[in-house]
Amino acid sequence: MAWLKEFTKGFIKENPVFVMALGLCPTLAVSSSVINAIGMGLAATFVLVFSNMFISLIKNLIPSKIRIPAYIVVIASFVTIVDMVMHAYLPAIHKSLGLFIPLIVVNCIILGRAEAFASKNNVFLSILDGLGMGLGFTLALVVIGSIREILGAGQFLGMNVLPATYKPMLVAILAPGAFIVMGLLMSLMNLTKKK
Amino acid sequence: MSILIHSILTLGILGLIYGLGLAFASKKFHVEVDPKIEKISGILPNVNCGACGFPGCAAYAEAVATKGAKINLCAPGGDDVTKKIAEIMGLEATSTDRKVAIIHCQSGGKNNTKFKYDYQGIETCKAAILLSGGPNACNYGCVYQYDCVRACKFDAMHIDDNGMIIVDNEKCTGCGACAIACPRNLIEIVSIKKRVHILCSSHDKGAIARKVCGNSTACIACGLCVKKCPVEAISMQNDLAVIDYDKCIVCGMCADVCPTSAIFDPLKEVRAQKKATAKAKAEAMKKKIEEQKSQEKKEEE
Amino acid sequence: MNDVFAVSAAPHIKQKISISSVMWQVVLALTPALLVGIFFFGIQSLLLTLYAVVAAVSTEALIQRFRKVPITVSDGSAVVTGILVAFNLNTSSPWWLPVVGAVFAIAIGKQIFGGLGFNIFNPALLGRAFLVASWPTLTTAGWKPTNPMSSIFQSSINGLSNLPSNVPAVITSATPLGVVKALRDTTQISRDMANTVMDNLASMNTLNELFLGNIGGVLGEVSAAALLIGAAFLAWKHIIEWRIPVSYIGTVFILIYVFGGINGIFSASILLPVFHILSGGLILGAFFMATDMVTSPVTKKGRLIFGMGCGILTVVIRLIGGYPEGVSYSILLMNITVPLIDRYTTPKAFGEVKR
Amino acid sequence: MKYYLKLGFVLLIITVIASGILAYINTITQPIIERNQQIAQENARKEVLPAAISFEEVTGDPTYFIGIDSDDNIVGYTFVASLYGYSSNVETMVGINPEMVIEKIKIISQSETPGLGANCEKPEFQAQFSGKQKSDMKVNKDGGAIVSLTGATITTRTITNSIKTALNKLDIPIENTAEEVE
Amino acid sequence: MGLKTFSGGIHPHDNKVYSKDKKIEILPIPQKIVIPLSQHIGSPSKPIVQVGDEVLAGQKIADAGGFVSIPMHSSISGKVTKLAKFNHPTGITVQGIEITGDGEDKWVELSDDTNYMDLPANEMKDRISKAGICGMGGAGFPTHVKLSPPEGKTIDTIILNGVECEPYLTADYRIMLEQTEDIISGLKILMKVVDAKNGVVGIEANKPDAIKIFKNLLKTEKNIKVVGLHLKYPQGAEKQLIYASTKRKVPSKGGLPMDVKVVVQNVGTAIAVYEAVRYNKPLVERVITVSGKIVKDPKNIKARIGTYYSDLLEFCGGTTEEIGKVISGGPMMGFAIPSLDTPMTKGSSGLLLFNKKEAHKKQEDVCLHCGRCVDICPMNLVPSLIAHHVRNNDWDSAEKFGVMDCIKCGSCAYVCPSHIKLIQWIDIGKIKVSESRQK
Amino acid sequence: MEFAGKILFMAVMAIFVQNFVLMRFLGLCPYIGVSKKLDSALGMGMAVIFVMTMASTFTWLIQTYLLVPLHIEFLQTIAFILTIASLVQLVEMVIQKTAPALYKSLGVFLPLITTNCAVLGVAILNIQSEYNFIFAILNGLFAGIGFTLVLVLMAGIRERLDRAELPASMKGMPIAMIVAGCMALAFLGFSGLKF
Ligand SMILES: Cc1cc2nc3c(=O)[nH]c(=O)nc-3n(C[C@H](O)[C@H](O)[C@H](O)COP(=O)(O)O)c2cc1C
Ligand SMILES: Cc1cc2nc3c(=O)[nH]c(=O)nc-3n(C[C@H](O)[C@H](O)[C@H](O)COP(=O)(O)O)c2cc1C
Ligand SMILES: Cc1cc2nc3c(=O)[nH]c(=O)nc-3n(C[C@H](O)[C@H](O)[C@H](O)COP(=O)(O)O)c2cc1C
Ligand SMILES: Cc1cc2nc3c(=O)[nH]c(=O)nc-3n(C[C@H](O)[C@H](O)[C@H](O)CO)c2cc1C
Ligand code: SF4
Ligand code: SF4
Ligand code: SF4
Ligand code: SF4
Ligand code: FES
Repeated sequence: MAWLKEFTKGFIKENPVFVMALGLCPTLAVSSSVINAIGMGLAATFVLVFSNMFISLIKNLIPSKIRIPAYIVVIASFVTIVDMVMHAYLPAIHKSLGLFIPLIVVNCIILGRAEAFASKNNVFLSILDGLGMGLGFTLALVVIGSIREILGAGQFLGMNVLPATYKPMLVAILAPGAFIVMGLLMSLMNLTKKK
Repeated sequence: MSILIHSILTLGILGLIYGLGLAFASKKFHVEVDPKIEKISGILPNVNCGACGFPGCAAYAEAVATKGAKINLCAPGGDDVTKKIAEIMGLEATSTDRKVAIIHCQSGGKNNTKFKYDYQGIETCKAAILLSGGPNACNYGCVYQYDCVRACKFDAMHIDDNGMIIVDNEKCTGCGACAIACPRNLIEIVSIKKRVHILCSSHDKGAIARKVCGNSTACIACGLCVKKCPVEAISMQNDLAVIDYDKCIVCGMCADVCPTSAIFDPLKEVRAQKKATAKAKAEAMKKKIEEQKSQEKKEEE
Repeated sequence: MNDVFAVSAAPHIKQKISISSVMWQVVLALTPALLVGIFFFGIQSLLLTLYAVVAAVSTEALIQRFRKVPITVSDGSAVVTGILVAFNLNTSSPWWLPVVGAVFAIAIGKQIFGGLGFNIFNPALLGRAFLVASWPTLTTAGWKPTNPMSSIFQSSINGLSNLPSNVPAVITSATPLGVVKALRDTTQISRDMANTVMDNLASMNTLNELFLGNIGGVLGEVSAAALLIGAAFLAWKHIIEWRIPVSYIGTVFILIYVFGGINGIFSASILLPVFHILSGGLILGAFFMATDMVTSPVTKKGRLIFGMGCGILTVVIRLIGGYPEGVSYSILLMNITVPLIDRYTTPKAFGEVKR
Repeated sequence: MKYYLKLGFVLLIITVIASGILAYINTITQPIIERNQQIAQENARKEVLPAAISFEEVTGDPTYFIGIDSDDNIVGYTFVASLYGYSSNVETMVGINPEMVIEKIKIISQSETPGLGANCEKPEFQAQFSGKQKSDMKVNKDGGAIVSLTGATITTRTITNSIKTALNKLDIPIENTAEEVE
Repeated sequence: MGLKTFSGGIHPHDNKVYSKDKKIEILPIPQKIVIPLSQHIGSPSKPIVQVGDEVLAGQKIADAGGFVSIPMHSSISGKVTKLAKFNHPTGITVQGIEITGDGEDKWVELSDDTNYMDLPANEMKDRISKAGICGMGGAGFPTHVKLSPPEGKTIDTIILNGVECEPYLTADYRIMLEQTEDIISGLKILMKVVDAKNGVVGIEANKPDAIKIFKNLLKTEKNIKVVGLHLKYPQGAEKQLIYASTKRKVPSKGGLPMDVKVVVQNVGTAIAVYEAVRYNKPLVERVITVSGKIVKDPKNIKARIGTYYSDLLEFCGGTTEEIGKVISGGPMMGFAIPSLDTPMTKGSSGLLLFNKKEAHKKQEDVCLHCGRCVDICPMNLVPSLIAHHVRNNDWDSAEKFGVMDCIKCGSCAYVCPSHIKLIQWIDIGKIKVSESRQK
Repeated sequence: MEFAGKILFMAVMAIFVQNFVLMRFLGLCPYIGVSKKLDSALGMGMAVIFVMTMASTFTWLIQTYLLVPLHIEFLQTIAFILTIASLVQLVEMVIQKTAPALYKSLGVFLPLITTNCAVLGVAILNIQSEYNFIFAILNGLFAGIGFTLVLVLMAGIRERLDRAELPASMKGMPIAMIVAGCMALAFLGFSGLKF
């Protein structure tokens, strides 16, 4: 069941955010609410899956000297597609994710997977890897997003989940909160790993 | 339609310009680099994420190749990359003839050893030996501030209930960090196969050595072991017996004769048993022979 | 081991000083301010302080227990942090505010870094910054007036009969610095009028009240006099050293004198800097918080730079920043630079020749 | 050299394919995006000036739209007021009737602090502007009629001031109408 | 009085009351003594006697082991009974010569040159060198070496160190009161040997009577000054003393007093110099303070070099409480030793006894970065950082931050609220750095 | 005078108030990755300042004179990232050849910058904010300075943290995040700065 492993490793064991600490910028920037987190996560997953697939398809055609620029073009194309499609059909989320959609291009996770995995494995595994990693990324975003949204706004997916007497802890959705929540989660990860 | 053409042209030309420009530049500004660095660079994911703590993959590759950086730092690359780098660097761990640390002192641990004063200083052996030659009565023995334990990065050294230091042969990698840390030079890195050791480092004269040793297991330089060793592996150096591990055949005969048990031989009992049975056999044989002889004599008579 | 002598490295005598003696003396030095706070704001002040202290101490103990390290709450450093968290709060705060602030201060501000001595940021101020960012309305508005009500606002408004009716609303609900901020900010009052109010603020009468403590504000900043008594005690005990407070306050004095006036450079009266120094927790910050040894430079030159940096930032925030009050942020910001300051101000050894 | 040409060529192919695909997708999405934006603006205008069914653009400073009802009457004007707030530019769509009384406002773009300044998007807050005039554009803390958001006076002041400035600048035709009314 | 001083430093309680007003007493000749062969900085002396040899007091029993070394003399008459390792006041064990006395105190012949000041400088230095004099103020550097500046260096000032800033110690104070003239004669000899025009006697403000006596006696001497110094530790440290009295700064990183044309000598050394030049008398006795709260009768004792500390303590009537710690030297820089069976040497200025409570030391806490150690370091170092680097085995950084410049005065450890044993860390650092330098 | 005032405002905004790293979440990977040693941080910072300024210049030109006239703004992402990547590589090669000493201290950081959100981010932000040419360049410069400032401060702090007895699970990444959070909390003091 090697393929299952390739699929699930991104969830916990090699979680791109908590374990490998890659792609931090979008993780922190868009996780102030769960809906943004999901949007970003899925957008990145889309790019990951398709660029992984594509790269593993053409891996043998590309001379090694220019593989990085070539990968970048491939990835950037998919990012642009996501950007345009979201803009057209999901204008609200597109607006709140803003700058960070084009920035998926430079997200280390994507290029990293292309290099480390897709350029060496077959199409099927590469898609699974991309999907797994993308979902792992989404998972991490949603976890952080939930914590921040619940603490910082008393809401989950826009619904009030805490009693009205709860005075939202604003920092959680501000920049400092993002860093601190992230730090604590990473440390938690370390703690569980040791046991 | 014009958009299609425009975009294809623009990007195409941009791509071409950049490609040619870079190609030209790479020729013009070519700089020789260590092939190893190139090779490692090739293996690394080249995402330049900085997770390794170096400023980019190339820098990491260089550090591995030339500065002995650790080979397992690349997070995106994971185990695969580590293994491959290991191959390039020829760092395959050889497990056949492992070396481990042994401590040449068994004065009984912090709780049993004899102290000449009450040490009240910082917890490091380096400092302790500076004060009046160390707090323990023996000027050569372990001072039990555990610099070695702290130096071990592999959790291979433990402190037992008596404050003795035990080396965990399973975990010990023979890295020698502890040996460097010990200011008394009590630790030696020796092949795991050599199992007979002199667990004392005292150059004191016999009487003193024995008196100050917490376990009274000091080497008193009686020289019995030197005489007993069948391969002349033991020599007396400045009132201390020292084993030449190159010569030692791990027979354990020295341990048998040592009057203070300063020589350690984990197989002593096994050997003793073997010896006993052999002796018994020999004796039995002798008896038989003698009986035979006497019988023959009788018969002769 | 009773029959052997003790042997240790020199020196064999030691000044009678320890972490806990230092910390408890700081607690002692903070009590006058607390007493004045109780006098002006009522028993609520004491309660808030107690909540914060209890929260700080128990958080510290719990975390140390969890980390399986020795529990050192008796050294008093958590008590200092707790008191200072409470001192940075408005006396009308709900009970949970000091508690949450103190927990954050100790957990994230201190223990996460390994505990006493290792933290980079001043825990109490980090706690305050956290509270301000989380509940800005609770921490920066709704000042409780002192009891008996101070005459400071009356005196500053006296003689302003032609004041638009809205002006008192701007002024009375705020702390003295809030007033200054409002005067600089609003487009509602004419410049002349703002000047008059400003002059009135920076009059001897007002300064007197600021000094003694009859003004609104956070718990600990209420009386400059009480704080100075504590500070003098600490200075006498050589627990705090002159460099940070002096360079801090000196910088604020000069900068406010130069830039503080409404009509451009050097338009401020000489009393305005004094007004600024006596209000807004500057005394509390300069003597008790910027001097926190753990989070300030060790070198002498470094401490001067640190103090000046705090002064500059305080004035920047007070004059053009988003908050009326800049002490806590300026100290936090300077905390960030401490490692670099220390690194670049390592003194030359005695006799070292310049190269 | 040949080798480099090959490299360049491969890169060229890839970019060409990529840009082709992108251009194609763009032709699909671009109209939708533009339509979306138009609809959004139109909706916003209609929201702040419900009586109007069509709008006529007048460019200027600020650019404004004349709202026209089914009977071709001028029912009011809409314009966008904008100013830098606490941490972002706050843009407000404002609808006024010919008497220069605010019909309704709608915050169309801001990224103020969530939970503080961002609360200006709440309907309760925006509702209070309806029926107010230029002279009312003052925050309660400054003695005006606009009740500021808790803890976000700066944002409130920004919105209020932006509307006021825009009203001041909006001149000729409105003055005319005003005169006509008089 | 216009007191002078340096920057930094501390004010420990001086505790000199125990022995301050005790006149110097002469210890009866001990039964057994040990002359360690390393009482000084430099190579050990080489014994020239054998077990069984009869020796006289003042008779040379060991030759200098090189230029930076000194000869040793027997301090009593008797028989050499052992050549072995013995305890040393610094805690280590070193080779020494044990002499069992015959109780008669027979001396080698001494002379008396009343015109000693007319001797040529060379001859004076020769006598100093033959007398086996090393510094009596602490480090024990051979005095004749200090008096032989290399080509091109000149000395213009001799400073006599009468500061005695260490708490408890009063030996220098007593000799300044009781042997003032000898000290001044010694100073004059020293000045003549190196052709120094100026002489300075530096005395701390807590010894006003000593300052007065010197001022009186030196009224007529234009080129010898008496300098009153602030009561502050470590005022007696060489570099600080030089700075306080001449405003000259000895360069860091291994600079020596002679780089600023100064030689500093202890007042006791001056007496030894005087006696050596005038009487040809070798250095076989010195004054030592035996003190401490628990000493029955604290005293300043003139004793023969090699006398066991246990004999000195007995002479003072023993202790009133159980001994917790024995310190050879002063409390700030002295060595705690594990045994009273230790002979005094030429550098032994004090023997202190602490009870168990005084001996108790607290555990180290973490560094608070309070900067107290930085504030008081007379050498302008950052002790906390040095200690940190040593703890991390980072010798390079330790060196960069100036471990080697530390004079080990102990002030930093004295003031540290976290009880950090800064000196012990610095000690390791010094050793490691000099090891790596040698490599 | 007004121009100077505008520039000053821009500098303060980019460096302190809207700091790229602490407030905008851009360039976090190098911020966390290259802040372990002060020397590296300084080198990296200098390289980033340089590249951000260059990137701002070139991307602005491409946008204004190529993409906009041809109505192909949707190719922004792809064109920018290609430009940046090539630029970085070119600069690297030139420096390596012509100034080996500079390369040793600075050049090694260059590749890391390609995948740094901050660079692409500033390029896109320049366009979004409709800056003119001069302001675009200046914005790149100031944003780079802001990045360098916090990077260097972070490195100082992390060097000091080496001395701390951190809880094991906090070592490395987690504590860096926490410190970043605390720094962001302190930087909130700059928020609302107005001239
Ligand atoms: C993290 C944080 C975010 C803030 N965001 C805003 C904001 O978006 N809009 C605003 O007007 N004020 C904001 N403020 C400023 C304060 O709330 C400020 O005290 C308030 O605007 C002043 O209004 P007041 O007159 O009601 O006290 C913010 C403050 C903090 C600490
Ligand atoms: C290695 C070494 C070399 C020295 N060389 C000289 C010298 O050439 N001339 C001199 O006057 N003093 C010399 N000294 C003596 C020192 O200046 C100083 O007097 C001595 O170390 C005792 O000082 P203290 O008691 O303050 O430690 C030397 C000291 C040492 C350790
Ligand atoms: C911290 C410190 C304190 C010292 N205090 C004294 C002192 O009080 N009296 C003294 O004679 N020497 C003292 N010394 C030794 C002097 O530095 C110097 O070595 C000595 O005066 C040289 O004279 P000598 O060679 O005759 O011993 C001290 C040294 C140090 C490092
Ligand atoms: C003079 C002095 C000032 C202090 N100031 C503070 C402070 O402002 N905030 C705080 O949390 N702790 C303060 N402390 C207590 C202690 O140093 C602080 O808890 C440490 O920063 C925790 O590591 C202070 C202690 C002293 C001695
Ligand atoms: S330090 Fe190295 S050699 Fe010593 S016990 Fe540990 S692993 Fe073995
Ligand atoms: S380092 Fe050496 S002396 Fe220290 S505890 Fe280990 S074996 Fe003993
Ligand atoms: S560092 Fe050295 S010189 Fe400085 S105070 Fe400490 S012991 Fe004295
Ligand atoms: S005196 Fe102690 S606690 Fe203070 S800085 Fe120095 S070493 Fe650290
Ligand atoms: S995700 Fe932003 S720099 Fe890596």
